[in-house]
Amino acid sequence: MSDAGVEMTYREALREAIREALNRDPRVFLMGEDVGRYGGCYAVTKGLYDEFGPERIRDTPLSESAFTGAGIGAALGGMRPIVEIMTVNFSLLALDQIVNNAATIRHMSGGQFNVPLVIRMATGAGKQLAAQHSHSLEGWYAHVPGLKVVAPATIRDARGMLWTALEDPDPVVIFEHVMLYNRSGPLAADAGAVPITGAAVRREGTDVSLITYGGSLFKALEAADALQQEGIAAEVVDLRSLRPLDDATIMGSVGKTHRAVIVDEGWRTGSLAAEISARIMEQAFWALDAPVGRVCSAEVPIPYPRHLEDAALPQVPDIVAAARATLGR
Amino acid sequence: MSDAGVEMTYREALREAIREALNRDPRVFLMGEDVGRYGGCYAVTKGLYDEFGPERIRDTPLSESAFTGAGIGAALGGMRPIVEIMTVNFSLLALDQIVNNAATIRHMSGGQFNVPLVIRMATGAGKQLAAQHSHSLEGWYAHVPGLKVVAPATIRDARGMLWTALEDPDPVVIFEHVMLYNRSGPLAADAGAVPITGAAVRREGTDVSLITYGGSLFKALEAADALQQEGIAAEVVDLRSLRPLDDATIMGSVGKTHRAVIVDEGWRTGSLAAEISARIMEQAFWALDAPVGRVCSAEVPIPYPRHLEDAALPQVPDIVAAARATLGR
Amino acid sequence: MSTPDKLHLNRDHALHLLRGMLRIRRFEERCAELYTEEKIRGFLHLYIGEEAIAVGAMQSLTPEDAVCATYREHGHALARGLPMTTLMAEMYGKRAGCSGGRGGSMHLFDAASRFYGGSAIVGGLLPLAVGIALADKLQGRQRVTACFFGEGAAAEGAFHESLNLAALWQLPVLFVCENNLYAMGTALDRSESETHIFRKAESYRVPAESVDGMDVIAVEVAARRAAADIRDGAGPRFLECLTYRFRAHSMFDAQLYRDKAEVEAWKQKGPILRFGQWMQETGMLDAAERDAMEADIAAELDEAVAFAEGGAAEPVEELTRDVYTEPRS
Amino acid sequence: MSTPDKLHLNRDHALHLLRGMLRIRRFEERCAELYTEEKIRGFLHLYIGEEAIAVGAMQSLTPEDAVCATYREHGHALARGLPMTTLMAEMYGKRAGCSGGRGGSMHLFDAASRFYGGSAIVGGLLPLAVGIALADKLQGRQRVTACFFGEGAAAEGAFHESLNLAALWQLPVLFVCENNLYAMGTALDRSESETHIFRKAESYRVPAESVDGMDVIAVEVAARRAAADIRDGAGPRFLECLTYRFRAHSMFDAQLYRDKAEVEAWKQKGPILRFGQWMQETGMLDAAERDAMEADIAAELDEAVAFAEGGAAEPVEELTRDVYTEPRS
Ligand SMILES: Cc1ncc(C[n+]2csc(CCOP(=O)(O)OP(=O)(O)O)c2C)c(N)n1
Ligand SMILES: Cc1ncc(C[n+]2csc(CCOP(=O)(O)OP(=O)(O)O)c2C)c(N)n1
Ligand SMILES: [Mg+2]
Ligand SMILES: [Mg+2]
Repeated sequence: MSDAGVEMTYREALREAIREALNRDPRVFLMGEDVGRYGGCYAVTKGLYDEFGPERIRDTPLSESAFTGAGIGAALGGMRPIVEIMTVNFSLLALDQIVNNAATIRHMSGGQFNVPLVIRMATGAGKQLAAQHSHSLEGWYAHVPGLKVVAPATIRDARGMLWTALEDPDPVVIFEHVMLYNRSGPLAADAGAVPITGAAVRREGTDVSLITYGGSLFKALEAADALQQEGIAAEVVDLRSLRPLDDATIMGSVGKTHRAVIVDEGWRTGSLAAEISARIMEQAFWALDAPVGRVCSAEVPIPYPRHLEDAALPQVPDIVAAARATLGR
Repeated sequence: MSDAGVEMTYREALREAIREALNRDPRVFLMGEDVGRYGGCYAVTKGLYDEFGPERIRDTPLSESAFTGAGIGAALGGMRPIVEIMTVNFSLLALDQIVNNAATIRHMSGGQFNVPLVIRMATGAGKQLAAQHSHSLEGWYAHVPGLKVVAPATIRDARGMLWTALEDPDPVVIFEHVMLYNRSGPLAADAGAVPITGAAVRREGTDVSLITYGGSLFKALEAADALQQEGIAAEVVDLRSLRPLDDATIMGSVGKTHRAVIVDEGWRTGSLAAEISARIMEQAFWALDAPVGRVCSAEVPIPYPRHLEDAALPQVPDIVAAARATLGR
Repeated sequence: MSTPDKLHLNRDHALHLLRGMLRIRRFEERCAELYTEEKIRGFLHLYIGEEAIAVGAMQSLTPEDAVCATYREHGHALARGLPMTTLMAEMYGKRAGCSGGRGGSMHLFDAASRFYGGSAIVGGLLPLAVGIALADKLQGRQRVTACFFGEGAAAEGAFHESLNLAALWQLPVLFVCENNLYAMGTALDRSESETHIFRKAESYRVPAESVDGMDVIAVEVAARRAAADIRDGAGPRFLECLTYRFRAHSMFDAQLYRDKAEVEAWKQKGPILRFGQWMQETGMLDAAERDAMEADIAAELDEAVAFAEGGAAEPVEELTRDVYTEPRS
Repeated sequence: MSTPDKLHLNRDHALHLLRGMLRIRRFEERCAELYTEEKIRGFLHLYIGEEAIAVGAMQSLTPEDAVCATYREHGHALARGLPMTTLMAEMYGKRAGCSGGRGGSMHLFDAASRFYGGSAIVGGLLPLAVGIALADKLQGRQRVTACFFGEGAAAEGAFHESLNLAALWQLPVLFVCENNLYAMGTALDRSESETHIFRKAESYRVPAESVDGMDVIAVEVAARRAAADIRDGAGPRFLECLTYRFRAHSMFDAQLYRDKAEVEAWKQKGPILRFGQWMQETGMLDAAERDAMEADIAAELDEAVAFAEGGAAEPVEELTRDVYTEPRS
């Protein structure tokens, strides 16, 4: 989190990662809606079209199912495609391809074929885009055997995970929270590849573990600051990988703090937070001094007005309150 | 479970329910692939085409997205459509319509429109149909605010829930486990409508709660029999409604037994079982004498051969073992 | 311009059309300003340049007909008769908005005028339109459902499935494709192998025609003819209206994908410019009358803005209202 | 029958074609028996009646080309050159099966012959075929990807999106629609407003033709011509092959949707019957030779069944193998 080096945004870090991959491996290409001439709906790919041309920065028609499936096919055919789906809400149109093909072909073929595909998509709320553009369904992807799922939260992870994902022989889905694109921070000049399977402890603490990922990481860190003021030392765990989950790091933290709160922007019922709570139940029950808490989104399609959107999402005071509650305060 | 009355299969109970609805309300019609002339891929609708004709038992082309969306539109237009999707795996093709339209329109319109739509689909494994026909994704639907989700396990519920679902002003998704269609049992002549929001205790017990739904109910009951032999009195809770979850019944049972095992045919990570475990954590932690266990499917696309399919799914011995484990045996 | 019909055009009707287009233009211009002032947030897609389509097509509909549109639907809402006041309040996310403030710019709904708004999933409302029309047909109502969408939507699977269903079942749908040559930054010939969208419609045996979408009369004439056929039970009809958006796709867009000269050339063909000039040339409208019309509209707009400014916000306590149908408080 | 070409047909090739079709026919018949004996389970879709298409079309492919098919793909696998032994072992779910026993009848894969099998999601492999072809094109390989699917698939959104992508990007895909007039129990004119599927292809500007799918030579000729064009870089081609399945859709199906006379009439046009007769009439094949061919095939089949019977099952411990790429044990 405190690498010295050049300052860049999360968006730029992603762009650098894509640029590097394109330069490094001729099999890599990027495809999706408006990734080329338009520069990407969140401007991640801006400039790459001019640099790499229409074959490698490939604009697609509005056909999420076909171009995602084409990415699977291209991966089978020896390429290393990066498919960009504008937001996770639209990815439902491609979910059949991802679940029924990308995630199963290796198994169904008895290991003969593998699908080295990377799918990137934006997720999350915070921009007042309302009920069809704001959801956090990454937990669904984390449910599917055959997929790997990551959610880089830091500049370093945004820069370093793509290459690792592209080197992976199996399909990897990368979730980029919309509120992170403009965040900036320093990136060490020699910052290299980042593994895509492990969680990271972003802040050490002894009293309660705040377990989170993606856009909620910074809220959790803020909450930890606030808790510090009250003399509560919160540890913050950034999952980074949503599938597989890094049980060792999670249980390591809970084993130390004996209390945990999970922060997850998905709707509460059936959230990824539930899975983590269930795992702590199974693996660390006897170490718990209090029930594990969850701070999730309210069960409502995200409403348009700022104040209602804010109210629907996990916020710092909610995290602070949930952490306090585990300490009986 | 022990109603006296006429003996019928789960399939017949569903058919009776559909027939009754069609007779009762002229706004009701059924549409889906091969529901008509063919008689339904699982023969649920056999004979109804001859009885009600092509307008009300409406065969559709292979277009899950459009005919599900058309169901939403017809509901908005004043009809009471029942949409049949052959299996939950194919429903991924319609998921955009269900999540982005059916579940949101009421909210997005500020309550002006509601979507009185019922969607039925088969779910689950056990017929050696392999990796694209065997999954249990009902937990995903249970994640979505705006939907109601039910999983009738008994003949009585299969017969009685459809009418309640059709009377509901909001979209209701009904999951029918493929291994239930041939089960038969008695149905009381006066068996009426069944509510779609509450769980049911199917067997009383004091030592451990087995919480389950759908196709796994009968495995849990069998496990309870086996446990009885060992002097362990298991209570079996049939969730019936997956959204909303009936916390009162769940916590009531756990409050009594102090131990719980959740049986769910979904893949373990991110399963509905995780949600139930997390809720017990939150609402009944201090009542627990042991960590809540989960018996779920192995994290593999369901393989074709019988022995591997069996091994992938929750089985009675697994449930017995998990229940024993909560008792330290 | 389509003179033959225009000769029979009476002055009142011409004034009505001009006013309809002007109201939209001014409304959109004001929205752009309000966006800059941060009164309106989220995505904002302006209809400037395309007014002739909504205004022309809407002339063919009766109050009992239904309308489905996209995220670029302010114009359709106004032309359909939604008051500017509640529309503007919706832009502000206020309780008095036409969607109770929940939807914002992309999700306008109005039960009274059967306006099903407002979908931000490209192509997502086509299946719904089919279903609404099916409901009308099944209930023996002589109604039309008009469904507006961009040419970008024609690449989506939902387009294909919906056209086929509507044609197969001979449903009363008027499909109106607003072909403005771009889907965000993707030019039509980069997204479709067949760039004549109406030919696609013909491949489903849906009678289709291509119309000058900059000519309000041409659109009205074509729409009236199509709607009459539909009402006669002749099945669906399809209009491709050739048009152009004068502004960015949404509020932020560097427009690198098209050049200024192209935009300028299209502006010269602007629907308001041409129709206004023609009315002046033919003596239907003098400068003073035009000024009066503008003043009227400006007053209406001021009133709308005042209404929106003065409107109450939804209380945060009501966050989860209208997720399910419940007795309203 | 397409005499002009047949005159140039040498005897060896004719024998090759006949043998190819007979091998499929006998294989399928044996599968049906084995299903009754419960050696094969799950869904089993036989290709009986349609053999001319796979055999004829496959003549146009080289070993470097790729093949995508459906759940009714035993014939394609055999015609592509997969050995009967490993195919039959796959039907049995044995380790030595072409998909390691994981896939069964609906999921046949073979890396050596670029056979991408085996999808049970109708229309689901069209996007993959597009992607495989894209990979070939990007890598400058002169290869064809042949994609087989039923006419029922033409209604799915994936068909539409895939045809457009292939045409837009001028990809080397040979689309082969096996129009057997029914999708399960749904007759073509109940599922498509335009029943000439090749006309649909034309609407994407994909050159398309309709071929007698009961005439192996006609299919071969058309496929060779199409494949040659594709290899020349002329973009995708589309063949609609008119055919009929002589048996039930899958193993269980009362076939209420069609009458026996229709089935009988088509049987008289059977591809093996006609081609065999023609060969006898032209003196290419006498009864003794035909008997010898049958005996050969029977022996090959016996060997395949013995191979499958004798094959080892996957150990249960390997249940989750090949979900992700790992060093094989
Ligand atoms: C399914 C889906 N994919 C992508 C988007 C992002 N998106 C919003 S508008 C748009 C362009 C649509 O173009 P068109 O249909 O021509 O309508 P226009 O904006 O030109 O009126 C895109 C790609 C979306 N909203 N939904
Ligand atoms: C997406 C999807 N929907 C439904 C099914 C169930 N289903 C299996 S085969 C079939 C009929 C397909 O017909 P067609 O494409 O004509 O191929 P055929 O079986 O005639 O060879 C259906 C509806 C499926 N497998 N996948
Ligand atoms: Mg457009
Ligand atoms: Mg067919």
